[in-house]
Amino acid sequence: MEYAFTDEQDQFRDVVRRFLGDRSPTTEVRRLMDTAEGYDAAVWQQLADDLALTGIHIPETYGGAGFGPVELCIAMEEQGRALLCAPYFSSCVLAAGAILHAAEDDQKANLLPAIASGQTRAALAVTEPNGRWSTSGIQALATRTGNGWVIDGEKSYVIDGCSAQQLIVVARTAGSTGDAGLSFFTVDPDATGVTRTALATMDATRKQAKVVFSRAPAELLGQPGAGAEPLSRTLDLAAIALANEMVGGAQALLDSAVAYANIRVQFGRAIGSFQAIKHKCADMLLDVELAKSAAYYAAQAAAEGDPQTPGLAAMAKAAAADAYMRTAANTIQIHGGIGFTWDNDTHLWFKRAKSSEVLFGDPTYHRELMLQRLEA
Amino acid sequence: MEYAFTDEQDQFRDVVRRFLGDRSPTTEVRRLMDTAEGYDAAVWQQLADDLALTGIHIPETYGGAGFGPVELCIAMEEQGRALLCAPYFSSCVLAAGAILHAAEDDQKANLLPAIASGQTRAALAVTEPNGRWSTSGIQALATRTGNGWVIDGEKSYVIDGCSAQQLIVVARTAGSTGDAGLSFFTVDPDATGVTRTALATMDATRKQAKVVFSRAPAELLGQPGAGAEPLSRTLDLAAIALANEMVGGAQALLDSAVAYANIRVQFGRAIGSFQAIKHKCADMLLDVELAKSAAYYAAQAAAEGDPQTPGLAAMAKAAAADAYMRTAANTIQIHGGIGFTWDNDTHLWFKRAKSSEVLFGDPTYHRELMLQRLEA
Amino acid sequence: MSEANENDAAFEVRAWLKANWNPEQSLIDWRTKLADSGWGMPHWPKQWHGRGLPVRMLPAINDEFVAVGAVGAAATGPRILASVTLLEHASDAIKQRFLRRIITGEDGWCQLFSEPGSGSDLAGATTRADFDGTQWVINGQKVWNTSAHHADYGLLVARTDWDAPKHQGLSYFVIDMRQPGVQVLPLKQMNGHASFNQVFFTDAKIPADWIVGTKNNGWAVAMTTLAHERRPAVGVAGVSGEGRTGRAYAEARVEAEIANEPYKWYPQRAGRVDLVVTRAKKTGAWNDPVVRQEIARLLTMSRSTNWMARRAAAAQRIGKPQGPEGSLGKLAGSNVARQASHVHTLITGAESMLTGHDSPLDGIIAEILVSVPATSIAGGTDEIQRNIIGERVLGLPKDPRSDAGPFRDIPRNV
Amino acid sequence: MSEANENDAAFEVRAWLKANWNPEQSLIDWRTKLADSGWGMPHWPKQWHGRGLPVRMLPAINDEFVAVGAVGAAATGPRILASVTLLEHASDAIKQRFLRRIITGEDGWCQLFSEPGSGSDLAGATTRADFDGTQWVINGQKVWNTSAHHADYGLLVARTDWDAPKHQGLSYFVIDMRQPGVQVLPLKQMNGHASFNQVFFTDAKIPADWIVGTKNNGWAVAMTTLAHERRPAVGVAGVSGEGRTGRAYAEARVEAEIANEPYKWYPQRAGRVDLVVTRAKKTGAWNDPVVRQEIARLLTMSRSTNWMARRAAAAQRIGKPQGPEGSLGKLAGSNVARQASHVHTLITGAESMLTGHDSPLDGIIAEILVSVPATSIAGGTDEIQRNIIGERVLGLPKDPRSDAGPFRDIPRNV
Repeated sequence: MEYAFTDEQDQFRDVVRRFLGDRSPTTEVRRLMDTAEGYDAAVWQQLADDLALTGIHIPETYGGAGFGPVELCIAMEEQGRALLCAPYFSSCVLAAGAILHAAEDDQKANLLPAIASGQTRAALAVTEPNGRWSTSGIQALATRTGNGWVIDGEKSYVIDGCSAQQLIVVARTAGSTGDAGLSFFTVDPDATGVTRTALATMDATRKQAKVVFSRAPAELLGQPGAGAEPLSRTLDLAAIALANEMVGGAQALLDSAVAYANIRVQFGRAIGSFQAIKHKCADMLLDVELAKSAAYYAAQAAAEGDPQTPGLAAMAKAAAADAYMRTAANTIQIHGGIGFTWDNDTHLWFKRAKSSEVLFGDPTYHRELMLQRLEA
Repeated sequence: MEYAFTDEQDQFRDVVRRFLGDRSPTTEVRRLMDTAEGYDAAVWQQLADDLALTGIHIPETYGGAGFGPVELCIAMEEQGRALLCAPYFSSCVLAAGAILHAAEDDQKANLLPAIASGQTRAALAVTEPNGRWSTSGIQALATRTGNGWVIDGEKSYVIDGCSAQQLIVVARTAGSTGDAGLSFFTVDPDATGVTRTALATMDATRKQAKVVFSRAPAELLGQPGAGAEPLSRTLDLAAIALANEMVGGAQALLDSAVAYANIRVQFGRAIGSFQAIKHKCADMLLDVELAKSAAYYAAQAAAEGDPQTPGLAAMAKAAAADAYMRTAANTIQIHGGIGFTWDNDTHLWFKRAKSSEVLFGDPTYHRELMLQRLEA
Repeated sequence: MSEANENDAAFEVRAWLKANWNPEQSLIDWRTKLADSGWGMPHWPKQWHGRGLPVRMLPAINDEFVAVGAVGAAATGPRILASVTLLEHASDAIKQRFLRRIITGEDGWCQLFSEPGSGSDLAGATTRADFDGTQWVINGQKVWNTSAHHADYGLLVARTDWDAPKHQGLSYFVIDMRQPGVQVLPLKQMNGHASFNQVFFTDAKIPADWIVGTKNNGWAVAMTTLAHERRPAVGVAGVSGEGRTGRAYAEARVEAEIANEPYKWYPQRAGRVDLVVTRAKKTGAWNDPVVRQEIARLLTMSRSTNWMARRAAAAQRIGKPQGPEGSLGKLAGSNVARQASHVHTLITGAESMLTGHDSPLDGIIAEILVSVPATSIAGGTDEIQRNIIGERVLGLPKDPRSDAGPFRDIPRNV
Repeated sequence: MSEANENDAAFEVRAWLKANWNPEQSLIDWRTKLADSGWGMPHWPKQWHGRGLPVRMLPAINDEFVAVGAVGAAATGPRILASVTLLEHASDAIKQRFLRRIITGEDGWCQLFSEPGSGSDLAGATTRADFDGTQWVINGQKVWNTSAHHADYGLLVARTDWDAPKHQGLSYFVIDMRQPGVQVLPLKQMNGHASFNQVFFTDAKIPADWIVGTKNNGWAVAMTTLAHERRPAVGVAGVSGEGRTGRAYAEARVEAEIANEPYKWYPQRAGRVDLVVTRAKKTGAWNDPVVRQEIARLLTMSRSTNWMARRAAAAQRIGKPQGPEGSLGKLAGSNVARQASHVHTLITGAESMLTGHDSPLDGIIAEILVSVPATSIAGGTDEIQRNIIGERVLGLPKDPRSDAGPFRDIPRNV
């Protein structure tokens, strides 16, 4: 197992960081979070054209850059650090991941190049209003018709669901339960029978939607009824990517807390010279470093096809979520009153942290998952 | 509900504290913990004769002082503070409690005066080597014979079981499970069929024994098969008393940590002037004060016959156990290396804290119990 | 003396209320009667619109107000802080000018202590008051000023001597908020509310004799205000206008709504422990043994904190003075709020990502999650509470000072 | 240069081992050969019983020792700390006298730094060294001295100037432990072990020239020792005597048993995470969802700590220097140990009250529970680690000093 990034990976990170430092300052984040679509089309195109980020982990055969989970996670970590407002996670990680894991080769060839080039922004619809993260929560029905399939049901928490140009939907055949009977479908969001409603999200930098399907026409992706395994792999990759995004955000918070502790003076001293603050910062660094270790290790395991990847994904997600939330709360605390104001940037990350904490299941859920998987 | 101790209760506490300060310094604790019986007969007699502690909560009809749970808990708190080595908890709280709750009036009149006077040291045998704290763990069998009962089985964690002159045993009739079929018995520990073995306890200040019964002759206490309810009430009182003992111990630790932080100099300053130590002490005080609040409230509830007492007992036990362990660990930490040595007294309380943490069930067990009971 | 007898006082006020209370009068008319009679603030001195009665009589008097449904004086919130401070430290001229209008509610007040550069370190204030020969000229900025946008007057702490040690160069003023040199701007918080203000002073003016206490003794005066801020208000509250018909009630409702607006999210900030069990049963989390442990922890913390406060109150009742132990309750409240926020997240699951109408209980849950971080900061950070507990309750030595000597030379925020 | 080539060195040592290694010789005979040939410490300078080879070659050389089953030099534990310090700072006369016997194992060593009055604050040592005209006279007390009861010589830090600032009045000495003025007493710990000693000096003597480095420069020398204490030992370990037949092996086993005795409880101190899953399955706690959460937390902490260390090591391999980041690992280890102790208690239940043979795994579980508290103290408390991380890793400002100026005037323990 590799524990250090290669020089090439470090350089790649530098390029991404510089780009995002330039294009995603918090003034931009604040501007975009107030828009309905929540991203800047020009920046998105640059992500695709100049940095090739949108297809970083998609094989070259399908129009991608052909790198793997480690590079994808570097891109995610840097986006988490900069709090980039873009449909990257939804389209490039979730939707592209679903297609990579679930689709037939010809379908991949058909769908992935447009995602890799940033031309198509796709979204993945799995979870439903019941908020259950396991397959038991999936109730949407897929019914075979004369010339294809239709879907009936309701999806929620669909990231960038309103702005997506393509929906990847997981639904089940009537009478099936649990992992059985699940299939992936592509759905045109503009088709009749599809109604999308924006959700009011606490984290305004990441949009979500409720999508109602009423005999919405759908195209099967991959084999019918064989969706559980690719769904599981898609969610593992998503958990690892999200964990890396989270540690990037946590590092940004830590940096801002330390910087503030260095300049803020109370009682004639920089507050960072008080052990109450200094030791809190030390604990925050440890927290972030441990979460990074788990997130990096999981990405590396995924890259190497380690069979322990599912357990490691759950561990990384739980560790990053806890560390991110603690770091966010502590960063507000170190900033004092000003840290609780709207004009201070801390709350932007705090809300991303809170949202990411429960997305795909909270740390409790992932810890249990981890034990089941590492045991197996 | 009363939230303040009365003047009389404060005076009573002062008397007990002065007595124990005089008779139970840690030199005495260290001497007694190395003895097999683990108590000083002269001090025991004084506890009974001079302070009337041994029967403090036993009704005057049965030779006691006729006070209630609040005064009993004051006595326990002070004993926890001084780490008194004596069979008080075993005989006066557990065994006397069992008799008070389970026995018929004539049996109480027969048994309690000798306990109240300190003449008889009794012990309660409930838990078995399986270590389960609920009634499902009780497997010892009580069988009716021609002229009474015999008991077969094995009890463990019997506090002061080796030195006790009388055993109160809970056993079940063949074929019964759970709360059904349980009865209380008195057993002469010197009778044939009773074998007692001292357990090697981490906390040497509180002795425990394993007791094996092999057709041991027993006398029924109270109604046959009706033991579950008095057992539950006995254990509630024990939990409340133990919680008060624990907060007394925690306060003693906190006092020693603060005293040491005030005198220990490093880097040219008393270590208590460093926020790392000062804030830890502040958190310890809060921890102890909250645990005391729960322990006192539960004692008061028991005194007033509040129907919420069982839930409050579980809450008090869990809160005190967590606070005691944290306080003990922090007290070692504040003392630094010296706090980890045998000659420093901190470990005496640390080991009592660890032992009390699991006795009658750990905080996890009691938190669940609390929720079930407060809900009901 | 008959005045010292609760029964007599109750009898007297009952008769007075019978003669004077009438819900159809205007609030200002009614409170003018309260000020004239002294029944609005019966524990104030007779010469200052009170009756010189002991504080312990207030509950009995209040009972009479409640019995007839009478509204109390306007001296609540910032007004009460102003009145206790002025009563204790101000000149007769100031008392004469302001106290009566505090009772009647004609003037609104606010507190002007905290600054962007001095939060935990209140005494590090750098807003300056310079005497120009005829009046004080104020320059600087204050922050976290509740109700400043409705206030007519402010309680201002400003620096009048830059060469004295920091606690000895501050003075305490009354300032007219309705003047060109005072600008009040709302301060929006991360939970979307804007319940505080920032106040900017640009050559704002204060008459020479509107100083409270003596020059450079402002820190001692501010201590009076702060002590009362941490204490439950004392007075005759009477009834609220809620659910009652009559002109005085209607006006009281409007007054209360304005006064309470900044505090609407405070219950959420404290964690809303009251909602936990019901919510857990509704979402099914109640059946999850892991969540149950966290709920049990929360209830234990919350109830113990409540009992700890009652223990302290009971100790006070039997004669022990209130001490810095209040910091224990404050610190415990932070822990409770944090754990409550955690538990609400566990219970709420995916819906924790939502806000506003999409969030459970019409946004209350979301508001808890984004308001709790204020608990451990507002009114003195957890770190400051731990200092107070360590030093004043446990008697541990202070940190060596880095802020001794002339204020001018102490490092401070730029 | 041929010496700089691993293959050549391996080839050379292989031939030498073939000619000289024989398990039936005595350990002292064998190590005399190691010292004579330089193969015992091949990275030491040629004039000091080494071969002047680069450290990176040691693994290849060690492989050859292992291949033929040869035992390594005696320079392990306290001896290695002595040797690296002497090599870097001592006079040739001292090197001449001691280094060879460190390799052969004829002399045992111990470290004499910590004192009852200076634990975290090592530089606050008050053990005094006074020069009486011909030799140094030592008075004072040291503590936490592993292996002092077996040591022939000690590495002593003592104060030689009381008017200098505290770091500038210390000197570093070699002291003969076998003399009347030195008394070594065991120090029993709360877990029943006595793996440390207290050392009392009463007019103990040190020859004038047994000073290491220059007078009053002892702190810098001590830094060398401490840096190596925190670093994995570097050398040619060879094989242990375990499970092998032959005189040298038998003697090595005896040596190792004595050397390792103080460290027997160290795995328990770290929490024995390795036992958790097996134990949980055995007691049934594995099926308890609440305990499972705690186990998962522990495994996450433990593995992440391991990965964090590997990340640091990998970063070093590609050229970044080892820094104070070691404090992160130390602090993480405390958290892991504490959580492990908690989890073992949850898993073990009632049996947590027992010790010795009555405790599970013949007392191992009890030993965990009463040993873990040492983790966050020994080798630098958690508080010291947080200072190091805050100041040296994150760059936060230091606390104002209270220990500047002449040592004589600094408040200290009496």
